Amino acid sequence: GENGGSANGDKVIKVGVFEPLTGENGGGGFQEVLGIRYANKVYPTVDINGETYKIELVEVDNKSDKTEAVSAAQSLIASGVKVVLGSYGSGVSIAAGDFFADAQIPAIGASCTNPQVTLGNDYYFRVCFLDPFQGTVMANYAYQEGAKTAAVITQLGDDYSSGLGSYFVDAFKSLAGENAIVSEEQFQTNQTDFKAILTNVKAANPDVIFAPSSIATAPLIIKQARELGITAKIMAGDTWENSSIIENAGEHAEGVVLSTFYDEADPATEEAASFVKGFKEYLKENNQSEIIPAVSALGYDAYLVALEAIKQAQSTDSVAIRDALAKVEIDGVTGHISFDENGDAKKDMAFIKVIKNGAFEFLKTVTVQ
Amino acid sequence: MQFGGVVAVDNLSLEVNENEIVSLIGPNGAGKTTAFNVITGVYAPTNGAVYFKDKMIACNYPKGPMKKIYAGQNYGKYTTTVKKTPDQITKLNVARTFQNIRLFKDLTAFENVLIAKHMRSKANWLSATLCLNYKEEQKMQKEALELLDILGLMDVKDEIASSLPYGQQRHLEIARALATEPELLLLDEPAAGMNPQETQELTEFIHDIRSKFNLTIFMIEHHMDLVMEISDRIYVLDFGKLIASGVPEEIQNNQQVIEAYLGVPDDDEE
Amino acid sequence: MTKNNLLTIENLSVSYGGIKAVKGISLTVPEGEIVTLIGANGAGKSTILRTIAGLVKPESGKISYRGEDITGIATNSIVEKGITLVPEGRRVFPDLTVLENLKIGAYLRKDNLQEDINRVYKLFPRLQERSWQLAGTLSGGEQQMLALGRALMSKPKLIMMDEPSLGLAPIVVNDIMKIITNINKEEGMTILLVEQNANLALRIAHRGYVCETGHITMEGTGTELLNDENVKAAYLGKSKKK
Amino acid sequence: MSLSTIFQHLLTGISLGGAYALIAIGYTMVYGILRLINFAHGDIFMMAGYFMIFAMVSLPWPIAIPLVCILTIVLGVLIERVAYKPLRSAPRMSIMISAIAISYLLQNLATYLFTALPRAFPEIPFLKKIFQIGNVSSSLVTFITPVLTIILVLGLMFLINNTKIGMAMRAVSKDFETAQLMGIKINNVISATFAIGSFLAAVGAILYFTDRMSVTPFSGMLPGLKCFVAAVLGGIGSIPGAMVGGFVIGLCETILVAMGYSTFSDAFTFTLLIIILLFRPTGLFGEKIIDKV
Amino acid sequence: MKTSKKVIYSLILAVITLAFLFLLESNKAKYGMAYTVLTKGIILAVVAVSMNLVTGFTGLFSLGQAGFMAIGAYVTAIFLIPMNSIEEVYYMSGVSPSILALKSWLETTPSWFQAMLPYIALIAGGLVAALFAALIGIPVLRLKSDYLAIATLGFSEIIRAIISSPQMDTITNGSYGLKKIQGFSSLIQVFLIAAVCIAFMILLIRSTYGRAFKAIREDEIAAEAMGINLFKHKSMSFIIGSFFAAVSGGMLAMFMRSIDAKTFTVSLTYDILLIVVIGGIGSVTGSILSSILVTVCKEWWLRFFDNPLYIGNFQVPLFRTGFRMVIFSVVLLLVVLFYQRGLMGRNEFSWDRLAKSINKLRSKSSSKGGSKIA
Ligand SMILES: Nc1ncnc2c1ncn2[C@@H]1O[C@H](COP(=O)(O)OP(=O)(O)OP(=O)(O)O)[C@@H](O)[C@H]1O
Ligand SMILES: Nc1ncnc2c1ncn2[C@@H]1O[C@H](COP(=O)(O)OP(=O)(O)OP(=O)(O)O)[C@@H](O)[C@H]1O
Ligand SMILES: [Mg+2]
Ligand SMILES: [Mg+2]
Repeated sequence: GENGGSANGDKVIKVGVFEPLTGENGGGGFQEVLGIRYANKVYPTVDINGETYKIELVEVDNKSDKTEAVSAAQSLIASGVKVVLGSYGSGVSIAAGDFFADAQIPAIGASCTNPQVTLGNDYYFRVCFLDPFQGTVMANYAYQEGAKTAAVITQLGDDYSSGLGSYFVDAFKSLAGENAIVSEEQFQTNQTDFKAILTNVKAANPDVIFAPSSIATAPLIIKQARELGITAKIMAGDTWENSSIIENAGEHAEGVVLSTFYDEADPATEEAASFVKGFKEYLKENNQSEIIPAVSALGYDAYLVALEAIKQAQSTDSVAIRDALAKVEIDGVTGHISFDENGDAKKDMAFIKVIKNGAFEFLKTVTVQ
Repeated sequence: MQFGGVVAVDNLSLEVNENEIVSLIGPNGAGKTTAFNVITGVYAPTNGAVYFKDKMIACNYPKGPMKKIYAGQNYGKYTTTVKKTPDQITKLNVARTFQNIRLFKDLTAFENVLIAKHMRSKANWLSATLCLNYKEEQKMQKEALELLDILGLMDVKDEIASSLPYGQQRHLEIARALATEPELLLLDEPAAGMNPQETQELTEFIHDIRSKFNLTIFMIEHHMDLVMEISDRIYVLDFGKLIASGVPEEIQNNQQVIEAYLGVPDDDEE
Repeated sequence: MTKNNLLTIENLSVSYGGIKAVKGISLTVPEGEIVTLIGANGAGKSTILRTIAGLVKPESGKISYRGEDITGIATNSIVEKGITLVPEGRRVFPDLTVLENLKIGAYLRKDNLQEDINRVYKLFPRLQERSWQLAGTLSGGEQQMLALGRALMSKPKLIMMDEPSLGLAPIVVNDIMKIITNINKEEGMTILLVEQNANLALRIAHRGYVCETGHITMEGTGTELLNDENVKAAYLGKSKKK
Repeated sequence: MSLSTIFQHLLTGISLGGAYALIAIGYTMVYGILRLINFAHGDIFMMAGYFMIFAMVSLPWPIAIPLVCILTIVLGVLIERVAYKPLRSAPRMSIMISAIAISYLLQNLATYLFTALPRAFPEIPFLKKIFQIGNVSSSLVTFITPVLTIILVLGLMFLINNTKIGMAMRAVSKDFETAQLMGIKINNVISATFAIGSFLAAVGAILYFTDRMSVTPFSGMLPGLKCFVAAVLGGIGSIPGAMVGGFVIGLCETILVAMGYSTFSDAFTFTLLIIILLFRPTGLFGEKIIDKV
Repeated sequence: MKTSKKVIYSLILAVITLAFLFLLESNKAKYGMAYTVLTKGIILAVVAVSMNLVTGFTGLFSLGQAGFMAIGAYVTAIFLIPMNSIEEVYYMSGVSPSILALKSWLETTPSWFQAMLPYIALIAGGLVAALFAALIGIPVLRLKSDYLAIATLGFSEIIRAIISSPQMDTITNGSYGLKKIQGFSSLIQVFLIAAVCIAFMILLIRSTYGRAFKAIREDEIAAEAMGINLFKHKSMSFIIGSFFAAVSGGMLAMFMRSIDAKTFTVSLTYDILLIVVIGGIGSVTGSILSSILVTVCKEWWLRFFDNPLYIGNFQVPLFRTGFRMVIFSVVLLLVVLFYQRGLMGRNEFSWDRLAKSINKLRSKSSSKGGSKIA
């Protein structure tokens, strides 16, 4: 029937991968997919009631576009997936969330940090921390490092960027005073010229610049800032932990600070240790740089969570899987994962990294209550 | 009327009486079409006025940069501005045809005529959409068909306008103009591109429609046979200036007109 | 006939989409003569000229120029061989000045143009007055003069004219007919003339063809046709309607 | 705002405007001749960026730059031959859709071949020399862009107004058929137009990306739209118009963003365009549409 | 063909369509993809026909559709976000009091009114857009061809910028967009709304006003000489077109359940233009046909190109993410190159035409093709 077997008689359970492979976030989405694929390679099957089911990934490209996301989500639902993983970029997850909920298919976000993804949606879970947390972490860090003033650069119309930016602003103001934010600049999607913004930032002369944005814009901001002679420390959120930024921005990227979910040098769990080894190989096979992006680790974890939930549920019924998910607890690559009533992972620790000698170097962990 | 420095029509005064056929002739570029364009509201005059049935339908005086370059006469005589758009003038029962045929090329002959009836329709867009003007629509179609019939276009009524032979296109243009229910019909070179035989037929045709529709006709034409035969009166324009006017015989023998326009009659008559 | 045939057309057929406009016509244009093609509207006269000029691809048939087959070759090569067309409806370049229009007429020539420009100005003094005006704002007659002048600029061997008298004042029509005769006589240019004004055309032409709904129905010398009763009835418009 | 900040903004604006002007000219020329809004032009510009990336992998810049120009010209002419030439007699809209299809194709092909991740644009050491005047700092390319733009435009104007091929272009732009009757090979003239447009796009791409340092498959979209607006603002079909339009848009955009209205920078660009069109319905330098009745 | 026969055929067709829709509706889970794609296709058909009305029938080259759709979508969305979700939706910057007032007033309306709310919301969206169109039209409709196109495109971008600006946060939720929008109850509902809209436009086109629009398209000067007031008729077409574009935008909002300003960029307008031209400029049936075909192709049929394809153990090269869109663009290009006037040209579907082409196929005469203008 529905859970049908493939030609050789194996039982199959389908897991949807809802990620952007093209469009603005295509780069990051791909890295998340790599983590998921690798997880699928490591754990290709699941046992339900004594029978072995093959886990088949069904990938769709949501093109980082909310309109596309709806039909991409529909195509996943139509293909009979029991659980969905993704997506990179909160906007598309928010757009698709209601459809998954209506179809009663649970979804597990890997790196979508915007609160709206899970809020009021019983079927959306996520394995990463949230933007309010991340914004606070970065504000704390900046303040501890002695910054008295900060400039914030965010992308208009991007839930992730403007959300994170405003959480940072709130947190930093409460630490350093109402006037501590000396410049708030916004740019448009696809904008490539940041000189005007940066000239203003330069004029405001902040101690740090917080610029959460996509991988595509990161090197532009970094390089153009340095070219204008801005020396302030540049900081950003999790998206910037991506080797392509170092490749593109070269020496200008030195000293950039960011928060992230995970640090490969400090495997938190057993799972993490084996993941680091195996995944580096896998990256090499796929002609990727060997720095493990945090989103890949999160993608891997999201898969593990789904797998565990299926095991717990002992059923291929998606509603049963959802109920199991709410109670799941595992030790993933990025640490211990369990969900609160919103479906958000209970995580209270972020990793702060700095770009040094062309690599991401672990600086410290920050915990906020 | 002038364009920048070019004075196209220079202090032209003329009148057309009811039920007359009046021709406007003159060398190329004399400003005949421009005069038509001023009458029908396509261009605003630079200085001067146009009256139709004693009502002013266009009036203007030099303004702005035109003040400096204005090169005509009667400066300061006109002080008001009346600017009616071409559609308003058509509503006042003045219709025209064009020197270069301007049919609705991709529509059928029938549609071409029907469109001209639109102006008189009383239905608003909503009632027209909801087919509440059913009666009126029927009437419009009937009248359009009648016109096509009178102009001998009945058997090509469903043909696309641009696929019609040239002569029929000219007829269709006249039919379309008649559909607007004009009192004054302006024809700009109706016989252009017609051979002498067809021109002759046109002569009779113009006579016919004048009496049938009780029209006043004002016409630009270069075919002298047609002009001389049909006109009650003729105006001759050269370099925008009126050089002669009168009945055909007078014009034919006017030395100035011969020099400027007609040329020494070769042995044109056979 | 002792003269060489400059242009020979054999069994030419042309259609637009499904509509056959020219249905297997043959005609010849001897060197140094004026040949005229008359006929009612839509008879296919313009189509014939356009096909010769390479603007329309024929369905079948053969066009040869000085014995060389030129059927279906590109327009610019045809112009290069010395055939030029004054298109129906003037078609001057509206955004170029009068002078530039004349210059572009000589696009394929590389020698000095001034002499020829002066020659055209002499033929049409009006153009000289307006040499800086954009051609698009000229009146109909002025444009026709320009189109003719422009064609002369390429110093063609064969000049084809499509209704040059269309919409012109009688005095200009006479002038143009005279000019046509002149360039034929004095410069030995061969002319293929399409005209509605059959009277005038036949008078100046050496030969004439009558074209009716895509067929050639009659041919002969100018005077022969002028005096032919059928032609008189159909095209000269003097005799009463049947 | 201090004087040096203002100066820095102006410099940025003029430099951006110069790059816009080069692209806008491509739009204007193609429009002038084919009445076609060449939606693919921005993407040709983007491809030129990728060509440069690959050329610089193994070649020094003095060889890479001419090579990129040639490749871009070939691409432009090829697109014309494949996608526009067969549609000469088709309705205008069809050609426009063909252009949109080509634009999609180039974007999707680039995504497919080079992924959506930004690629670092190679540094041309000579262009990247950093200049420091007082408090204002900028790389050499910022100064070179507007100067080069003006030189190229002057050259182009000379070509159009005073050479035979230029006159042929103007003739072809009005009437294909009659142009043919003058002995003009219209396909060659059109190809030449695309070649010039693509060449300018290539130069523009090198300058623009040198300044902005990375290329993605969608890098051409926004500049494409803005430059099209620039071309219309200046009066589409007019080359000096496109140049002025480019500079105006570049400056306005920079100033607006500088003043903190980046939300409205595009909106303002369009508002400016609409206002200008209201007073001059065919743009600043556009010829009046002659509609002789 | 006899009229009675045509009526019968049309009825049969309508019944088949409805039956098909019911089938889809009742097996929603099984045919999820067809369901979604069809819904989207039908919604796009409304805006495509409206664009055709303005561009294809009136000859006004307007590229403002996306902007009007955005207006429609936002107005509809504000009406259709349930009262209890509203705080959650505007979580960033709070709700404007006027919206709250509107929402609480709506709560007090009788239940039949609430049941009609989706329709009222769509019409309200349309009316707001129509008002905008009327205002925009005054300056813009004086412009010609491409200048008009770029000016309308500009307005559409301005509308979008205003919607997503921080100053509008409490109304449009700025750049975050709106969500939790009440969706359609069924595919049939979508179909019926679209059918009413399209039928209205068809009737308009066939009325005397429609003929006046066509006259303007063919030759403005001649149309004016026929007593047609250019400005009045152009505005009329523009306003009505915008109204239906906005209705379609509202339907899109109901379909997507969450919207943000980025959905309504220029590329959306290009996509619609593409649909209109592929279908045939000046053909309503062409627009309908092509919106469904294009949507189905792009989002469904071609999707397999995105996934690795195995034949036995051999992985067919080229098949990977992004390939679908490459193929889609190539298909587009081919369609434009080979159907220069679009699939339907300026023709409309009619039984006579169908009968004719069937006969032609049957006899398969040796003559090639025949004329385009049948
Ligand atoms: N829109 C315009 N801009 C500039 N000049 C114009 C314009 N329209 C007409 N002219 C000029 O005005 C003069 C008169 O033109 P008009 O068309 O009225 O002549 P006409 O008498 O109708 O000639 P024809 O018999 O050849 O049609 C011409 O010299 C023409 O160049
Ligand atoms: N581009 C075209 N497409 C379709 N049919 C055409 C086209 N051009 C001409 N025709 C048709 O071909 C036939 C011959 O036209 P052509 O222009 O050659 O006639 P003509 O003898 O020059 O007439 P006229 O005296 O009006 O100029 C006509 O029936 C015309 O409708
Ligand atoms: Mg005239
Ligand atoms: Mg002809």
